[in-house]
Amino acid sequence: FTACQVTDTGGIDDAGFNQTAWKGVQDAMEASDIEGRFLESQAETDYEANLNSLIEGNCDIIVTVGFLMGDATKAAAEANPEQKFSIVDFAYDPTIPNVLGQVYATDQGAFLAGYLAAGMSQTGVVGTFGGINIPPVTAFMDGFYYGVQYYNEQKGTDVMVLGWNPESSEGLFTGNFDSLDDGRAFAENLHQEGADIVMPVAGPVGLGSAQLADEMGTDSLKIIGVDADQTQTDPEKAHVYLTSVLKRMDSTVTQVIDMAMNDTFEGGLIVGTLENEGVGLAPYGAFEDSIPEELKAEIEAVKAGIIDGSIQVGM
Amino acid sequence: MDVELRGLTKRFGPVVANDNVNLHIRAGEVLGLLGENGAGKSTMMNMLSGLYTPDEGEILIDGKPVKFEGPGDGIAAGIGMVHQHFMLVPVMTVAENVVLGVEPTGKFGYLDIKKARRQVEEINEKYRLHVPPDELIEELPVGIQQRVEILKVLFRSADVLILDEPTAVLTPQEVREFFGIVDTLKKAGKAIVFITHKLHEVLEISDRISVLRQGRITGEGDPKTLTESDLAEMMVGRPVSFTTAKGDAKPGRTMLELHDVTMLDENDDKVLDRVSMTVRSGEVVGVAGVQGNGQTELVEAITGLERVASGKIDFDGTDITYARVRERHKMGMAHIPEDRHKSGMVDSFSVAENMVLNNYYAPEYSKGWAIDWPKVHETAAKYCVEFDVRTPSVFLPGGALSGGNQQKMVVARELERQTKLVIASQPTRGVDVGSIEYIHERLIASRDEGDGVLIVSSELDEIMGLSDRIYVMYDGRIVAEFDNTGGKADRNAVGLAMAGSFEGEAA
Amino acid sequence: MTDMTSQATPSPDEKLDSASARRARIMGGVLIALALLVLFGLNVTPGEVATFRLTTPRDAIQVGNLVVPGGPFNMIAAALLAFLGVRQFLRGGAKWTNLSLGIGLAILVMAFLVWATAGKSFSLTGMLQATMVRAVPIALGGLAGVLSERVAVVNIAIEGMLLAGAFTGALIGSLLGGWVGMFAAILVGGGFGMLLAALVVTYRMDQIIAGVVINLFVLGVTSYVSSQVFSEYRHLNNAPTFRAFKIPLLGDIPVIGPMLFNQNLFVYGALILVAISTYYLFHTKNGLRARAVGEHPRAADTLGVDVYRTRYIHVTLGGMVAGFGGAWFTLGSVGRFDENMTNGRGYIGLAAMIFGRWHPVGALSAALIFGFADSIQQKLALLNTPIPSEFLAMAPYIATIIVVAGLIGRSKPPAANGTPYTKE
Amino acid sequence: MSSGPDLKEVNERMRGLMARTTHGRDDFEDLVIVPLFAVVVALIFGALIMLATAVDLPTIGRSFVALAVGSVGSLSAWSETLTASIPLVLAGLGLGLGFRAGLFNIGAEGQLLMGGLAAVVAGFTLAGLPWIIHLPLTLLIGALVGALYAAIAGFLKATTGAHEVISTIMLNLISYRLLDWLLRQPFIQREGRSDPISKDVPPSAELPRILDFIDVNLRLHAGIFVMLAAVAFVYWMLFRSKIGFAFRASGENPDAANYAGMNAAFIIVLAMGTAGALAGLAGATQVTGVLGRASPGFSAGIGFDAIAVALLGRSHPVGILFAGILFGALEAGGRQMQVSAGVSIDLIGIIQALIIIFIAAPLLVRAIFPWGFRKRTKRVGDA
Ligand SMILES: Nc1ncnc2c1ncn2[C@@H]1O[C@H](COP(=O)(O)OP(=O)(O)OP(=O)(O)O)[C@@H](O)[C@H]1O
Ligand SMILES: Nc1ncnc2c1ncn2[C@@H]1O[C@H](COP(=O)(O)OP(=O)(O)OP(=O)(O)O)[C@@H](O)[C@H]1O
Ligand SMILES: [Mg+2]
Ligand SMILES: [Mg+2]
Repeated sequence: FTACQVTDTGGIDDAGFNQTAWKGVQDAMEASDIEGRFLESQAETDYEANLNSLIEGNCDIIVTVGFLMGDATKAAAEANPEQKFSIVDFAYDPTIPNVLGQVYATDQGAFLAGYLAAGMSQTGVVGTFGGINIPPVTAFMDGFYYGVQYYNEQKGTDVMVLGWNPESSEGLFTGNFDSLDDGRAFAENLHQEGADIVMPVAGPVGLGSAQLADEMGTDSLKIIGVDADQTQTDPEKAHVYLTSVLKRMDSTVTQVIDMAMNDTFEGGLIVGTLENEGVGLAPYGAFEDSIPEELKAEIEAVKAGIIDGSIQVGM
Repeated sequence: MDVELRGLTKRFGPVVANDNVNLHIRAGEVLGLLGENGAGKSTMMNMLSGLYTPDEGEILIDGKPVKFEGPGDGIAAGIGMVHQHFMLVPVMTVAENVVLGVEPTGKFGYLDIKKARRQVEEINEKYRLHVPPDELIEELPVGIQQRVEILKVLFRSADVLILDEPTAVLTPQEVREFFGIVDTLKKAGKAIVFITHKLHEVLEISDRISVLRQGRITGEGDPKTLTESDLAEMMVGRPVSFTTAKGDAKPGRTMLELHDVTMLDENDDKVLDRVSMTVRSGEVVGVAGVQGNGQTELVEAITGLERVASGKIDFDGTDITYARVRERHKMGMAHIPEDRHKSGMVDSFSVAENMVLNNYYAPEYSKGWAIDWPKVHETAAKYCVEFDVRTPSVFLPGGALSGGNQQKMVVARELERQTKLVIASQPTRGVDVGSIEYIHERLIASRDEGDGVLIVSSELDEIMGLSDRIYVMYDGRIVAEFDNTGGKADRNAVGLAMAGSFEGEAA
Repeated sequence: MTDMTSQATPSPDEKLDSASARRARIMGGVLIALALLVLFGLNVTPGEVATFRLTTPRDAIQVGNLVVPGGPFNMIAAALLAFLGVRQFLRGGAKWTNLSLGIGLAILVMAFLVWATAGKSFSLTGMLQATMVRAVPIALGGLAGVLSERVAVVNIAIEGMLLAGAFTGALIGSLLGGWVGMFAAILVGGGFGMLLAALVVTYRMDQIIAGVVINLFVLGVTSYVSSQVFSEYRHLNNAPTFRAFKIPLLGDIPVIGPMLFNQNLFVYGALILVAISTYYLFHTKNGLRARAVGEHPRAADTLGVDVYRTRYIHVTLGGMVAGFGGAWFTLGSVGRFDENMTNGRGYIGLAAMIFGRWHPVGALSAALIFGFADSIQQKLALLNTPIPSEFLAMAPYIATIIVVAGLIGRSKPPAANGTPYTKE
Repeated sequence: MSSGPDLKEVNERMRGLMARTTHGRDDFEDLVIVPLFAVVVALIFGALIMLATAVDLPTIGRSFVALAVGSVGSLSAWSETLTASIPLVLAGLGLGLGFRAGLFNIGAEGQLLMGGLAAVVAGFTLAGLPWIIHLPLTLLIGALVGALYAAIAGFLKATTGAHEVISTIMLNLISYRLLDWLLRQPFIQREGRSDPISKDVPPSAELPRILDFIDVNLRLHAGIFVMLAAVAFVYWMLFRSKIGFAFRASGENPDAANYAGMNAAFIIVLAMGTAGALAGLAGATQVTGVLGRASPGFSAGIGFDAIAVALLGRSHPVGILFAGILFGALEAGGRQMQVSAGVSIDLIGIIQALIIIFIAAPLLVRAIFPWGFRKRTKRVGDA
């Protein structure tokens, strides 16, 4: 059995998005004796060619990683109805019989992060920026924003969010998922305008922000990671991450591979939520002790509220 | 100091530029070195100065053989060369140019430009060169640039001075002054090698003369006993006639008329100042002047290569002041440019392509939007035969031809078209005697067919020999006009006008 | 002298059609158009003020915010622009044209900032600090270009040299520490400089092809190693960074302090290198020789200056400067290498060099303009201006084109630039 | 007037002059041996680099097999190779034409983006036309917009002397932003999407796949005919047409071109425009043949690779065709190399660079392999 994966342009070692999805394949390789292969996309134009190369290569399932690969995956799936596909971050409507989409309610996780950030900010200003203005990215930013607003509502504070405005859908975007230097510059910019906690939603770009936080000291700037628990994927800078908004692509990818191996695969959708632990908040790492216990408790309560539907993420 | 060249040989690919030459240069003496273009004079001196390495033979200084790895060694050994083409950096000052390579320095490699200036002034003083040390080279007239070159050599306290065609760009008056400088140097005990094409100069200034032909020394002698025709025969290998045979001009209608044409350079300085002139059909009009007095710009204005700032130009009764270059070509203007390499031809293009460089679009070479290449090749071959352009094939790149043949190629292209007016700028510069005669004949032939011919040349002899009428340019203006029917213009007067001293006399 | 006729009695007041006068008129028109743009395009709601913060709460010396009343400011700006424009029209001259255009553009930028910030605020000091930081690799790239083009070797390979420096800095920095990493980056940059020199001087390869090829090669090698090796051995790509250090006293001066005296090694390094190269090129013996080689190699050769050696040395020096600039990306910024992380900054450096007229200070100034545009754009993205951020991002490039076309179209490279030199 | 001694003799001499010089061994060495050496040496260097990065020998072997198989080893490999080469060749032709005219145009990337986007827009706005009109019109509009975009740089150079290297670099940078912005305009953006992506090109404007009757995954499309036609056209234009003569003359010696009455400004704008048209066409074939839509950065660096292709092809249309196919093959093979041997596709970039080094510096190849070549004689004889 061979599981193949096409990464998005950030690269397989991006300490986040692609790496997490690839971890899913690696986990499956460890659990059951299967072969895993990947192909990195250098540019958006590579998607189709890469998919074609894999179709040639006898893959039992092809996992494509990224919203931007939606069209290419659809075309390949329709041209090769016998081949099983799964795509991270894309849901087809109507569904395609041989494609299983994996999507995540990341706004739920980010909501918690927003709440936490609002509670931890010294300056009363927090910030976020994204890679490209696409739904899987802005979902994080939405959740973060509304989490802060919810905190303000509850506590009567006036914590400000820089870098994203859900109403106008405008904000701060680097325009790419690979320039670490942009990550540093954008975080610096937000910091100059007062933000002391920044959530970069741009894959490896955030590593640049982490570097800045490392230099400035976490009193000045803390980072909230996304996708994976970044204290694990970026261990050298683990101390700057307040927490990470988890998007458990690894677990859904493993799940999908299992389904394909056991012949239970069918087209459709898997949705990761707080409830099924497809999304969540990573442990607080170095800040475990500095986060007040009440705040931790409130976050647990908010989480429960989201799960039971009493708190709406978004307005 | 005593320098001896023994059996020097230098080859450039198949060209043997110097073939086993022997030469003796002595202190306190001027050695005149004569030879046609391409005879190998510059090559020999470049070896002596260390710029080229000889393939065979040796150089002895005071009896001891020396080996130069580069010009630096030559300089160190006391040999200084003033090159035929100025070796000056135009955007740097005189002082910077002079000290380059032997700079006075302070701490941290600091360039002590004050000291350099002082040193320049000292030499200025000593040899009475009068060169302004802080002026940029590009802003100096060529005559002064020439002195900067000499200054450079003196600055390096050279004992042997090689002067490669130093008088080519000077007016007769400047030549006088220059000879004065050479005399001073000789008295100071320097050994001087003086290279030129001009026989009377070499007879005047040299203590000994050597003649070079096709890379070999073909004659040596004492200027007191030799005549100009002796020298010419040694140079060319056969008796030479010094004049072009031509009948009288039969001037017809006005072909070209300039009214108060003014042109500015990029700094808005006037390079042509209210120039007015006429050229009639059936006559040769010469423009004399020392290089850099506006002749280049005059030709650019007439041929449309530069925009004039004011004034009017008429060509055969039509106002062409603002006409494009191509329109002027189409109207029958031919132009032999002053620098064929820079603008007259494309080195990498074949001879055939070069032959149609400025009329490839003509209907006879066209097939729709394409060029009729077989036709072009045929025409090119015809021109090559007619103008004696020596090339094995019309497909050979033009750049592979020798200078004289390149010039004949350009002349063929220009004169074979249907023309009414021929503008020939320095038509024989860098061309051998045989080709010069031929090109001159063709220009006279054009005149006799009824074309107007305008010749711009810094060779006064060429102007005097060909023109029916002569304009003299100085500092962007026409300062004098001479009638030269039957060669009656006064050579001396023309020379004076070239030096700009005419104005004073006329007033 | 009967056959001699004297010519031309001067007629004094003729109208001369000169190129510089035409240009002055065009520039006049441009300036007046800018005035109209400011007047009608950038009009501020009456009463709104633009607030530029000069210090952060953490700074040692506090100064108040710079508060600019938007409406009046932009009226004055428009008036000034109009004045400059009219002046150009009436009596523009060669010297004044460039100066007026420069001043005009500066006024335009200020008016624009005031307009965009009206009713809001942002940290001006932060922006200037970022300007400096973002200018560093461009300035160093430009300087590398200056050094090699001054000896007439066209250097398209700056991009590759920067990238090689970044890569080496990360790799060696991870293994042996930041300082060693930096020196290794300089060496590797110099190595590529020497390679370029060898290809074009010794092997007579076309200079542009050689440059393009080095870029391709470096991109290939670094990307290959990064994906083949770094992805598995993460510790090879985790270098320490040089942090900012504040120069005592000077660093506390408001605005200027953070911008110039509270930066990391690379910023200071860039400034010092620019100063040194200016001194070197224009005030030392070897600088004079280098420039002579770039302008007229044969002349230099006849005076005993070794043209080939001079070219080797300076192109190598240029490579070293670029290698240092490349190290900024990793050791001076994010501490790790990423494929193609220079992202065209070398080409912008090349533009800065041309823009800066082949002068180190010029290149630095041009780089600062790029850096300024870069940082201003990020600020404006936070201010929610109605102008799409893409257009703000474009602005510096458009400005470059305008300036290159209008201001220095005629600026001349070293005369021998791009041509190989053959001794015999 | 032939001073005609003997008409027969003159004819004889003319015939001699018009005999073509035959290609010598030097040409053969330059055109065949040097490139062959270059490829072989570059591959050897590639292997050395793999060794240096701890790739074991069997894997190196497998990767070379994969490289060969993936580029020319099967029908689908050929299909991928040619598909990749189409935009490279088209853009490369434009750049080569520019180089011939003395313009160092770095702007193919931006021209390609603008042309491609225009083609997409033309594609969906003109939907409903029969394909026989729709497709050519779409390609034409792509070419036209590419030409206009390039002509900006040409115009600036012609009127103000602005250096084309700077202005094309800037135009590239501008084009990325412009594309991002345009892709978000409601008129262009796909319905229901918030990210910058265009609507789809309708089938009637698509370049049909020409091998899909064999296998639906064969992506080779009719753009290959566009490419071949462009090669022929550029050849004709450069070496047969009048305007091409002027292009080449101004490229080789602008002073001579000016002297010869060629209008420099016109030539610059036209040459830039033609180069831009070809780059735009590259973009248009890419969106109508491969991508089906425009998204940020859809040029994928083709405009930059094309510089290398043009240089490698020595700015000669036929050379560019082969260089483009070589680059396409390396790209397709490289992908296979990563899939089946796990060696990063970035290795291909190194190999490409090395090939160009060795081809562009024949002196270097001769220095490395002195035995492969005859000793050079200098110039051809003269009079
Ligand atoms: N660098 C070179 N490469 C090839 N051939 C050369 C070179 N320099 C000189 N030659 C050739 O060597 C021969 C001698 O040239 P040289 O310059 O010494 O002549 P010259 O006597 O100084 O002529 P002129 O009067 O024109 O200055 C000519 O055929 C010339 O073409
Ligand atoms: N720099 C150079 N490099 C290579 N070959 C050269 C160079 N200069 C001149 N040549 C070659 O030397 C030969 C003579 O050139 P040159 O123009 O000096 O001729 P010449 O002897 O002065 O001829 P002519 O009498 O026609 O002026 C030609 O074959 C030319 O190609
Ligand atoms: Mg000669
Ligand atoms: Mg000579």
